[in-house]
Amino acid sequence: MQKLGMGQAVNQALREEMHRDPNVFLAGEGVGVSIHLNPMFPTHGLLEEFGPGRIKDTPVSEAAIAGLAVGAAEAGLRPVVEIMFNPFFTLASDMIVNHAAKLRYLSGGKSAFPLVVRMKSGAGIGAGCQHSHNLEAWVAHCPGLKVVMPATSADAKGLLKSAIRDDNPVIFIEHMGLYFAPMPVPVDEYTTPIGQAEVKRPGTDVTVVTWSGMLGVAMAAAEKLAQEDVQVEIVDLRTLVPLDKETILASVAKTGRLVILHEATRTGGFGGEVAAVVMEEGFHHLKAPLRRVTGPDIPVPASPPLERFYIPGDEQLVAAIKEIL
Amino acid sequence: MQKLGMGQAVNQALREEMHRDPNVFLAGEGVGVSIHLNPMFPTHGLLEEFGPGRIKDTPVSEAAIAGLAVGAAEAGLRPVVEIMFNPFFTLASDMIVNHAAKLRYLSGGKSAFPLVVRMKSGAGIGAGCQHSHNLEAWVAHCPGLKVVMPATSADAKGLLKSAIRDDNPVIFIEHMGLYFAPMPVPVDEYTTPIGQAEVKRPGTDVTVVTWSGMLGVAMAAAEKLAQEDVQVEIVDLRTLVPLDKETILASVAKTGRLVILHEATRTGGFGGEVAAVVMEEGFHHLKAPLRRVTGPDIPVPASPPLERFYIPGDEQLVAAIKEIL
Amino acid sequence: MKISAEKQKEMLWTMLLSRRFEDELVELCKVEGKIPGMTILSTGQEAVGSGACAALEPEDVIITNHRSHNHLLAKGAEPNALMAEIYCKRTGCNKGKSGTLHLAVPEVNAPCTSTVVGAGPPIAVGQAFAQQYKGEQRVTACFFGDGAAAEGSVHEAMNLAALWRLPLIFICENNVYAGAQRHEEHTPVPNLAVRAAAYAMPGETVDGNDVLAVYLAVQEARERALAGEGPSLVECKTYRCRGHGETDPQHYQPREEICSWLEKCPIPRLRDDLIARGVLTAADYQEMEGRAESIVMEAVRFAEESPYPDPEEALEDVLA
Amino acid sequence: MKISAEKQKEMLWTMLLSRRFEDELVELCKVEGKIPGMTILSTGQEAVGSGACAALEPEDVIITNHRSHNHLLAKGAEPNALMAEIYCKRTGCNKGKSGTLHLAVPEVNAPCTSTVVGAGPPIAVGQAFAQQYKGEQRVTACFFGDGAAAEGSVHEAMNLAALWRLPLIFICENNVYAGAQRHEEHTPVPNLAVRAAAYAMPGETVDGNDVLAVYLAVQEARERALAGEGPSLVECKTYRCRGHGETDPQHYQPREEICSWLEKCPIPRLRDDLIARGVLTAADYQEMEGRAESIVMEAVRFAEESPYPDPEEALEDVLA
Ligand SMILES: Cc1ncc(C[n+]2csc(CCOP(=O)(O)OP(=O)(O)O)c2C)c(N)n1
Ligand SMILES: Cc1ncc(C[n+]2csc(CCOP(=O)(O)OP(=O)(O)O)c2C)c(N)n1
Ligand SMILES: [Mg+2]
Ligand SMILES: [Mg+2]
Repeated sequence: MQKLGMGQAVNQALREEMHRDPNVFLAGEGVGVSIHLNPMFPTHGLLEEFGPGRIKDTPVSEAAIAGLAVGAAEAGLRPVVEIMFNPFFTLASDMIVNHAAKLRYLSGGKSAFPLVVRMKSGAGIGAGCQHSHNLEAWVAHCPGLKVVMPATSADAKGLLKSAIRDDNPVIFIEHMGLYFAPMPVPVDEYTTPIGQAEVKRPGTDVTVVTWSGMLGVAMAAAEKLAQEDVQVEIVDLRTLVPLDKETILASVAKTGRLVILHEATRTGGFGGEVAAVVMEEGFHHLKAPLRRVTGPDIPVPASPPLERFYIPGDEQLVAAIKEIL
Repeated sequence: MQKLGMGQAVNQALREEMHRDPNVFLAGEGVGVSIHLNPMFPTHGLLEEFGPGRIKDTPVSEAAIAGLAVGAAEAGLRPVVEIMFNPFFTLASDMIVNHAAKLRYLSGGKSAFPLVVRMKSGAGIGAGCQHSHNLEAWVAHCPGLKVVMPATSADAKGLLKSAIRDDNPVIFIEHMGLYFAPMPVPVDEYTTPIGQAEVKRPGTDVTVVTWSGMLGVAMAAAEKLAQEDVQVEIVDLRTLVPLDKETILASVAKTGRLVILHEATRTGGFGGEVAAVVMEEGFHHLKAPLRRVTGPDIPVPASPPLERFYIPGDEQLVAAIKEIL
Repeated sequence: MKISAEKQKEMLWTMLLSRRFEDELVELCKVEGKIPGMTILSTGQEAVGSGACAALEPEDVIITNHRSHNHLLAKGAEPNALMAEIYCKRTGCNKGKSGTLHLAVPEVNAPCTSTVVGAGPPIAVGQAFAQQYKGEQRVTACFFGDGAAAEGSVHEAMNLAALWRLPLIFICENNVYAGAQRHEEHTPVPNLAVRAAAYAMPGETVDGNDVLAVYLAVQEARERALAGEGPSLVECKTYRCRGHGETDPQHYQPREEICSWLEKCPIPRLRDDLIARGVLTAADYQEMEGRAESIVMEAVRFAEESPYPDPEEALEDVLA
Repeated sequence: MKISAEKQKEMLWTMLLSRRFEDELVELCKVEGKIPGMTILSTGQEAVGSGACAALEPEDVIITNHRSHNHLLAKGAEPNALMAEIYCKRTGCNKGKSGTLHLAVPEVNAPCTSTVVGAGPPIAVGQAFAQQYKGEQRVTACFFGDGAAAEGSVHEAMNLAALWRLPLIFICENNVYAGAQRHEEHTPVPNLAVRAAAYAMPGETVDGNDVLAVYLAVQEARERALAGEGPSLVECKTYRCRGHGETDPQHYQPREEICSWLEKCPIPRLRDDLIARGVLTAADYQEMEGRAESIVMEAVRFAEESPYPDPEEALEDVLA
């Protein structure tokens, strides 16, 4: 096992897939020459290794970047494009939502759009709400897209490799806070299947469903509660679409209690989908009301105490769990 | 009582508010001179009445239209802009989501953005998925926006008047199918408050929560079930944000059963939010699992039999209700 | 004239076929419920698609928009499958998923059509990039309207294509209107070809009712593209003789304007020219008309007799 | 020279103040945790904001971007409230909600700042529209970078502003870089001012390190705007002497390039010129430096001593 931050894990995946398949290319703002001279960042060193023909720095033109991906994917390439921060997805959203996701359907299945859109998400960088705004719920609501949000470096690597090999458009969202947290990653070649959640900690008393940067918060809360003899089971979704209902429902069947934890704002967040699925298909297992622990319904503020207030913490999660025990 | 289609009701609201407040202006593609010479459409006749200074036909530039609204609203006007079809909201989404919704917060409460974005939604016009794609869940997930989706002409008029007077950005979504369905509208001046759901049909056995074009489907199903002695209570949300939890919870407390009905695709739809709220705050009232009746997770197809398959119908709703009775 | 007689007759033929095809649609649209969705026609503008596609090779790619029938027929799309798709039948080229608005015909390298105004150019950038990346000797041509030119996506696409010298031809079909708004209500610039200078690429305004002029401009742009000299912008000035779509009463289009442009119709213009130059006989032309008639009638028959898709087929083709 | 001595000294002053303010930020950024977020400075580019804002009246509006400190100080923003906001303190002009990146100072008609690249121009269209709608005698100036010029929103905004003849001045601050990419990696056009012709508006490229040239160009554009002649594009060629932000090691910027531009620094340039022309004495300049020093020191003291907002204040100011 090597220990890698998520950025490094993404970097390895990109490198390996680019070696494997000459049709894979990268495009985005600063994916080649970057203002970060930092090996912890996902595209570090790729320009040197693959050259400017395959690592394409672009103008600041998110719609064109996304259109590039759509057109090139249809033509048989495997674009991996970067939208720098999640809020800028808005600018690419027509191309992704109305085109990448729909053109296959509109062609009656004749065309395919094997592309990956990588983007950074997450609060905690003090940059405020135009840089930090988790919009995974948007892409999860668009038939034709797959949505991946890894919480560990190992999953990031394996899932990105699967995403690049997938014949469909995949939205791959990286949490910036995880770039600097070294985590074990297998050295041998592997992929991680899209569409499978993973129980990251087994438990019997309550299920916490979470994804991306919030896994660490869930783990910390579970640790604390273990000391009070409460055994938390943590389901890391890893993929929002397609959603692994089986793993969620199996866990809830065991524990009878559910807390959903996500960093995005509450109203309309993807937590609602998880809640609805459980209420539809796991209702009879439930012994208590649901709790959601999420960002409050505000833009992410810049000031450190305000931003900390925004980000859900383990104490909030512990409190929510205790409410329904 | 007059009988108006929703387009006519919107037209009256626009007319009245423009007479009341000289700061109200309209902008959009064809809001003045339109390819529709049809009094059932919302902006019919306004150019003649208010002139080209206040009824602004724009180029095909959704980002500029939305930016126009943001800047003009901050400067003290009350823009009502039109994004022709809901899928084109993508092109305006940066301006609305990262700016209209956030700039007040970013100013520390110094600025206000009293603007309305009107858009048409709904399947049933045979135009396919780039014209029909209900994305209310997107805007409902953005703190700083209010989201209104009327189901009747009377509500459309009263709510649009409130939206124009509101000091916040309001997304106002009209269902095209309702433009041609005459419904009673009070003649005297009135407004309808944003943020209040309405029980459109009282019942005791099951609650159906719905909004916009699906109200008619819910009514038809309730009618059918009444003949089998099942009394359906229909809650028309009217406003998605702020969500009137009280009305939903009161109804579920009475019936103990909940079906959510919306036209948008299922996964990640706003139905999830309703489900989560009920599971958090009304769990102990529930006697049965939830059902969601929604569009399937596909783009809206063009072919009539496929499009009919897409749109949730009263028979599906009846079947879903019977499953949980 | 450096255009072969064959090519000239080909252009006349695809214009004629397209016109006959769409004239039939005009009639079909009058029958309630026969043609679903919004039917949007190219009547009077056929020189643009027919001239441009004649200058392209089969391996070249086109990306088109909501007003696509002429472009697609000129690129060689099979009329039966096209008509059946417009009817939304299962035998349509897109199994009824698309209908008239987003016809995709990858068989003739017309792989995606977007009805989101301005969305074609960024996608065309991707297609042209793939051609460059793979070192292929082919190009992409992208049709968009004068209204579309106001969309930000078109600007981004032109800038990127010019920056990377992609083998891309931007064909702006300036038919005076975008919806109910005239050109001058969309932009203060009379000739959109001046925009090319904003990206240091060549731009040319041609008579869009002169199919030979369109052909020559696109041919030249294609040669530049193949030579690695990057994209070009060709603005074709023409006129939308019918409404935006078939339900548009055209109340805002002056009658005289329509009439004057009908007189400039590109089909008789080329026909008379070819007959005058001895390239074509009146009998040849009659034969062409007859052929178009029978192809279109056969397409209508095929579409009429084809079944609608079964409702559950809606669930297919979302994911690969 | 048609610029009054007062105006010239005002420009020197706001450049100096801005430089001193930002030089302090350079130091503060070295202290871990003191300045949250991404600190983005204008060092060497001050002639753009200072020249432009000097040509504006207090009632004129500016819309700025992520590189805003110089623009805002030149427009008259209060340094204490600005510094406190950069510190993310409760006394900051935006109560800590914004931090350094989206400073909004409606008091001086700098009502919104967006850090979404290219987002300023459409908002400026709205501001200028409101001025036109109300028949006011004032204008809007919008600052954006050379990188931003590649965004579709900028194209849409320019087209609409020109179409409606809005009282708007587009000020493109071309500092050679956008992030780590050089101008020529963003566009094939050496001078972005040529884009103006794409919208039939006047465009001019000026020496962005010559504050008087910037002033004159903006003044002229303002007069056109007030006369109802519509928007203008003023491209100011300058150079980003520091990194994109304070964490950028500038590994991609040639040292000699930076050095050569540091020599063209607009502050000593104007200072020496004013002294040579007898408008200013060395003592006057020293006094200015001292004044800037004490204002900045006071701002730092104010920010340091101010409290952070309470966590729950995060919930305020979302809705009106
Ligand atoms: C993004 C977007 N905005 C608005 C529309 C509605 N719309 C369809 S066609 C059209 C006008 C397009 O004009 P132009 O580009 O000149 O093409 P033409 O119809 O004249 O061929 C508009 C506004 C759309 N389809 N997409
Ligand atoms: C829409 C969007 N895309 C990307 C970014 C990231 N970003 C911030 S500044 C910048 C470069 C901007 O360059 P330019 O417009 O020249 O301004 P400068 O930084 O040189 O002042 C980029 C790409 C952003 N903030 N917004
Ligand atoms: Mg047109
Ligand atoms: Mg720059």
